[in-house]
Amino acid sequence: MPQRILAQIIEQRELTPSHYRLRLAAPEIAQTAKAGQYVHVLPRATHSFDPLLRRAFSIMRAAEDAIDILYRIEGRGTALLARRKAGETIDVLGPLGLPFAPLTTHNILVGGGVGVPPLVLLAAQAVPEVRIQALIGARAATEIIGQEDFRDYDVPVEVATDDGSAGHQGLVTDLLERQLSQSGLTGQGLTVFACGPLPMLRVVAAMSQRYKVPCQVSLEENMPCGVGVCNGCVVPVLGAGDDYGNYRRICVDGPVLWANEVNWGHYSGDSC
Amino acid sequence: MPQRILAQIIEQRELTPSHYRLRLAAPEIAQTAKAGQYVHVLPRATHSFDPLLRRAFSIMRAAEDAIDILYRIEGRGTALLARRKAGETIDVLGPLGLPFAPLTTHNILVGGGVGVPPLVLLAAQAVPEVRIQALIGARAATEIIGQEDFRDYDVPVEVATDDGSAGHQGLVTDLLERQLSQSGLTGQGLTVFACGPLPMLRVVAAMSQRYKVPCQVSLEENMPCGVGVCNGCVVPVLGAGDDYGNYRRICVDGPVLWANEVNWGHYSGDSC
Amino acid sequence: MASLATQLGPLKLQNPIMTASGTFGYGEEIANFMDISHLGAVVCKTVTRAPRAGNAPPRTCETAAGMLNAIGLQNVGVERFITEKLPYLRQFAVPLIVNIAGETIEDFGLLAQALSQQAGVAALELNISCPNVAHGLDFATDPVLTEQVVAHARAATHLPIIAKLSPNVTDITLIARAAEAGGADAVSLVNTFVGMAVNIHTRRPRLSNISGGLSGPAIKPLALRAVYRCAQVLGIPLIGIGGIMNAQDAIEFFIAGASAVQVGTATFVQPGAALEVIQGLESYMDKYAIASIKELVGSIITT
Amino acid sequence: MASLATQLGPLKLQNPIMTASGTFGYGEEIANFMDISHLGAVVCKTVTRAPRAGNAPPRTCETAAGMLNAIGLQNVGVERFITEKLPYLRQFAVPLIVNIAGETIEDFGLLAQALSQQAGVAALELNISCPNVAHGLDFATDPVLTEQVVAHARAATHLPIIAKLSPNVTDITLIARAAEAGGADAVSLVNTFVGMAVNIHTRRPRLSNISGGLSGPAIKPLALRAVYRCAQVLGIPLIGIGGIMNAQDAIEFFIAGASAVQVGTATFVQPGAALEVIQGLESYMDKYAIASIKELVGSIITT
Ligand SMILES: Cc1cc2nc3c(=O)[nH]c(=O)nc-3n(C[C@H](O)[C@H](O)[C@H](O)COP(=O)(O)OP(=O)(O)OC[C@H]3O[C@@H](n4cnc5c(N)ncnc54)[C@H](O)[C@@H]3O)c2cc1C
Ligand SMILES: Cc1cc2nc3c(=O)[nH]c(=O)nc-3n(C[C@H](O)[C@H](O)[C@H](O)COP(=O)(O)OP(=O)(O)OC[C@H]3O[C@@H](n4cnc5c(N)ncnc54)[C@H](O)[C@@H]3O)c2cc1C
Ligand SMILES: Cc1cc2nc3c(=O)[nH]c(=O)nc-3n(C[C@H](O)[C@H](O)[C@H](O)COP(=O)(O)O)c2cc1C
Ligand SMILES: Cc1cc2nc3c(=O)[nH]c(=O)nc-3n(C[C@H](O)[C@H](O)[C@H](O)COP(=O)(O)O)c2cc1C
Ligand code: FES
Ligand code: FES
Repeated sequence: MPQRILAQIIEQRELTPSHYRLRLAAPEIAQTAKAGQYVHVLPRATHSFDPLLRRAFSIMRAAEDAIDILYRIEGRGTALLARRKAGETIDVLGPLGLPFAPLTTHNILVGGGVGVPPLVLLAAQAVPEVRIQALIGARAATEIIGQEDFRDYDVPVEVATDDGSAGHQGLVTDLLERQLSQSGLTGQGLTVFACGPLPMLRVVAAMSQRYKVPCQVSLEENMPCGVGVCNGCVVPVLGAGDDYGNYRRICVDGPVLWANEVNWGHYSGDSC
Repeated sequence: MPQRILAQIIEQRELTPSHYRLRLAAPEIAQTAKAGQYVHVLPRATHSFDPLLRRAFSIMRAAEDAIDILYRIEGRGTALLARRKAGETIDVLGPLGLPFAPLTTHNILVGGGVGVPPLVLLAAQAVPEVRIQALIGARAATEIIGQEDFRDYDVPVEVATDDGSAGHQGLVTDLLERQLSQSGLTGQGLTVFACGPLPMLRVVAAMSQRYKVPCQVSLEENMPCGVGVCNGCVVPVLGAGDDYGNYRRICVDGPVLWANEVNWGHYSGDSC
Repeated sequence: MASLATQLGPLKLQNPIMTASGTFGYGEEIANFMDISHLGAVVCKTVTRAPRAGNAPPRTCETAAGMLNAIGLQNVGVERFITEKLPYLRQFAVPLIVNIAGETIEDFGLLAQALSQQAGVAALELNISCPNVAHGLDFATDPVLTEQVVAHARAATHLPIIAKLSPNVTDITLIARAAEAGGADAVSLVNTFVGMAVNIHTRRPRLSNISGGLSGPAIKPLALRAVYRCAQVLGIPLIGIGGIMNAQDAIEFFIAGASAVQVGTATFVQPGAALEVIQGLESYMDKYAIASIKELVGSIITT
Repeated sequence: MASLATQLGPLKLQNPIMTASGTFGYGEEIANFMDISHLGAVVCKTVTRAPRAGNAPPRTCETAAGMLNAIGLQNVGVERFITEKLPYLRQFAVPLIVNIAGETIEDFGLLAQALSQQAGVAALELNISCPNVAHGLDFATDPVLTEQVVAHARAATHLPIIAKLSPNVTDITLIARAAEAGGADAVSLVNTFVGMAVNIHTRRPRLSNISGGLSGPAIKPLALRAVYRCAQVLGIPLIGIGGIMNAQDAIEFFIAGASAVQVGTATFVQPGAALEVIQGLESYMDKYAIASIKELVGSIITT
């Protein structure tokens, strides 16, 4: 059950001038959160109505009655969030959304930019029996997210950067292609879990389909409510969709969908 | 010349849960500010447009390249201002407005509530020759403003509180009546300077007129711009008014007016 | 304790706070966050004759102290509404106002008829003012059509009828009077204002539908003025809508002449917003010793 | 360096950023905060035939991301404007657009005539859309009157004429086309939206005039939509106005079809706001290698 809580900020850590990791005291959320779920955070003061709406962030860590989120400064909301200091409280709704499907025997986690956080929690919540390979894409070495977290969970990591300042110079999907073509695990209980920018997800989805590997993607849309009442956050799906047509609300019926459910051809994903 | 500066907060001191004294590093303003002038402060973050406009606060102290303002939490703007912490910067325009007229041989300063701050600066900027008596009105002992400041400047102070928790139980205008009726100074270079709630100013103005003592009042109106371009902050005056009719813009042609210039009968002063 | 009971023509409410159509779904989700039975009434998402898929995403976009939406009346259609949604909503001890929209006058009549036969429907709100579908604004921008559509629905049902009007007009009092003439028991003001936003990096509109409806605090002063003006000329009760985030906002609408209010966008920010409004309203009435909400309605002093 | 030069019919501007009427006074005060000669043009406070005292205070009130004003066209009247204000404004090397308002069609003609004879007046903006005076909105809510008043002013002056329109209408394109038919060289969109606010403690309106005009960021999406729609149907240039706080906002208006913009309420917050918009616009054009502002105007992609 999602809760609305006023969570105290335990730590606001600046990772780069535009990346922050925020730890919040939120026992109600920490104790039930599952990988892939998110929190909906109100960055503004109650005395201001601008920016008006909450912002969604994946839960990256849920332990010791606290949750971590990791965010990049994108616009006004994240800029305001970055000004909040330890000790202050912040209005948080969560955990929201449907989590990732259970891990299978073999798993490849593909994260791009600030898409890595939910995959970190997925690795953290894994039982020891499953095998996981993490692939991380970033613009540059300084912006690689989650590498140490994965190492802490003994998950092997490969990295790709746009500028070649760390790991493979190129796209994270190059790494995925290599894994899929070399591993020989397709059809043997292998699943791909991906979160990142839409162009990356498109390629991951197509590649997984080509290799006939089941693939889950975590999607983004503007989310006014996060609880399923506004119908604002829909993405086009193949087949039945939700109650309301050929669209599915990713706030409650996502953000994680099976890649083969998404109607990629009708999904432009321009968001505001 | 008014300046727009990004002033660093030197100190944000909580006097009561609803009264704060803010010290700002603002050499350009501190060096030229005269008693009765004010600063126009933007309480919100630049990433938010709500509340939209600046808020006016009288300059209470101008020394050592810093200015002090003292404010009470009234609404959204002051609530946001109170959340700002030392070290942060804040957007300030000032000094604005016309100052008080020069002090005369004898002077009575009448301040109610958060109307006291400009009178404190008036006392601070006085030459030693002039004689000053300060009268302060407050709801209760805990809300008395400026008493210690006046003492630092060797200005005698009398206090009135609504609840009698300090000084005279009753109105500050009771104290003024006593001064005017007993001092025998009317007509002998005595001037009254007043700032406070409108009902108080009405009484002060009427009383001063009755005793034929010149009186200056510092007025309040909603002030969108503070620099004279919106015509939003007008009060009705007798006679010519400003350029624009029987009204005067108190942001630039005030906030201090001679009490006998104000058209009290047409001045409702409801502000939003 | 102050009495919050209010009346919209034949419709009696325990308090004057309801949810706004399209911001409450069909209740299933919000029930996790508040006890719906404490509301004055619930208004569910617009129902149309046929199911509607709605507009392509992006459907929403935040603006200064507001948001644009172009959902496009996505809904399951009246048949599935009756079989799948109504049974759930019926269980709450709170009046259900079903919001309906049609493309033609006949659509409104057929919907009104179909819903009148269902248990648990307390009233109908006619959405003649949706800016996000083709011809959505045709009715509420024309007094003649407004009167006709209301009269047609009136003839088709015994239920109380509320006409939901658009603020995108030169003189809303003309439309409100037309709704009254057509037999509406109340009017609700306002639906959203048509607006748009542009992404300066892609040079594309931020909504796939190009334009959308503006809601939230940004529109409150405009909505309040519409309510005030209509309150001067109408003989039927008004429901105020637009930017109500808290009790203070709601109280402004009551003073300006609204007999009830709807909470819309605020629910997106706080799923329990409508209940917080009720609590704040009670405190205010206690503080000012206002015995009944009826004393507050239209009590504005303009002299 | 990108070229910011733009043209409004016969009126050539070094850049497309101007001040909005009523938010710049007659220039005397703002000159302390910025070099006025860097602007594209200045538009001064509305001038009427006789001096006007304006409305009683309170005249303004803040709302969510916006403000209401009911100044009531306080001004010195055209005679004193010419003798006392014009000489000051004339000294800047920047086109002066004088904004005029009348109660009758004849008033507009007489004002146009009187101002045409003065050196230093580059164009006239007809304020047919002030919501805060009796009959202020009569013209801009009626296409026939709009065409008549513009045509009458047209006949009375050789100066370029800009018609400033009201957003408080059902279909602003009808009014804009009427202004074009009357001979306007450009239209400016929009004046303020009529709104109100109530003090819940006194139960009084927060403005002495009861209602006022809403400006600021809150209205930007609505103003932008008005510009976009009119840009689809007009043959004359448009000036965008409404909630422009920074260069990003201005760029949205250019993309939607405005050839120039006016900065209003933003000047209250930052007296130098208009110059900051110019600087931000230059950076944006450099970043995207846009050689001329003309490439940007109306470049919205809706496919
Ligand atoms: C389920 C879910 C989980 C998420 N998890 C995370 C997470 O863990 N970490 C994270 O960082 N984010 C996450 N996000 C994304 C996050 O919600 C958004 O980044 C956030 O809402 C942005 O809010 P904002 O107010 O800062 O930006 P907004 O106000 O939305 O504005 C975005 C900014 O981008 C600018 N912009 C748009 N297009 C361009 C362009 N082409 N070039 C340059 N600038 C442009 C706009 O001008 C604007 O300033 C998640 C989203 C969802 C839906
Ligand atoms: C020249 C000048 C100098 C000033 N100097 C000072 C100074 O030195 N110190 C100082 O503290 N202030 C000073 N002020 C006043 C100060 O500007 C205001 O207090 C401030 O602007 C309030 O801003 P706000 O955003 O907090 O309140 P606003 O947003 O303006 O709201 C005021 C609040 O009061 C509430 N309210 C209104 N009426 C009632 C009522 N009857 N009962 C209960 N609540 C009500 C409203 O709901 C609202 O929340 C000065 C003003 C001027 C013009
Ligand atoms: C996302 C969204 C969807 C809406 N859908 C509907 C709808 O289906 N039918 C309707 O009559 N009004 C709809 N509205 C309008 C609201 O009911 C309400 O009139 C409007 O949002 C103004 O109120 P607010 O500012 O409190 O949100 C919708 C509003 C929003 C924001
Ligand atoms: C205080 C104030 C006074 C105004 N006075 C006038 C006026 O005299 N004439 C006029 O044509 N417009 C007037 N306007 C309207 C502005 O020129 C502009 O159209 C409107 O404020 C919207 O732009 P903004 O949101 O940038 O302020 C006034 C606006 C404000 C806020
Ligand atoms: S964000 Fe409102 S339905 Fe998904
Ligand atoms: S506050 Fe704008 S003229 Fe005084």
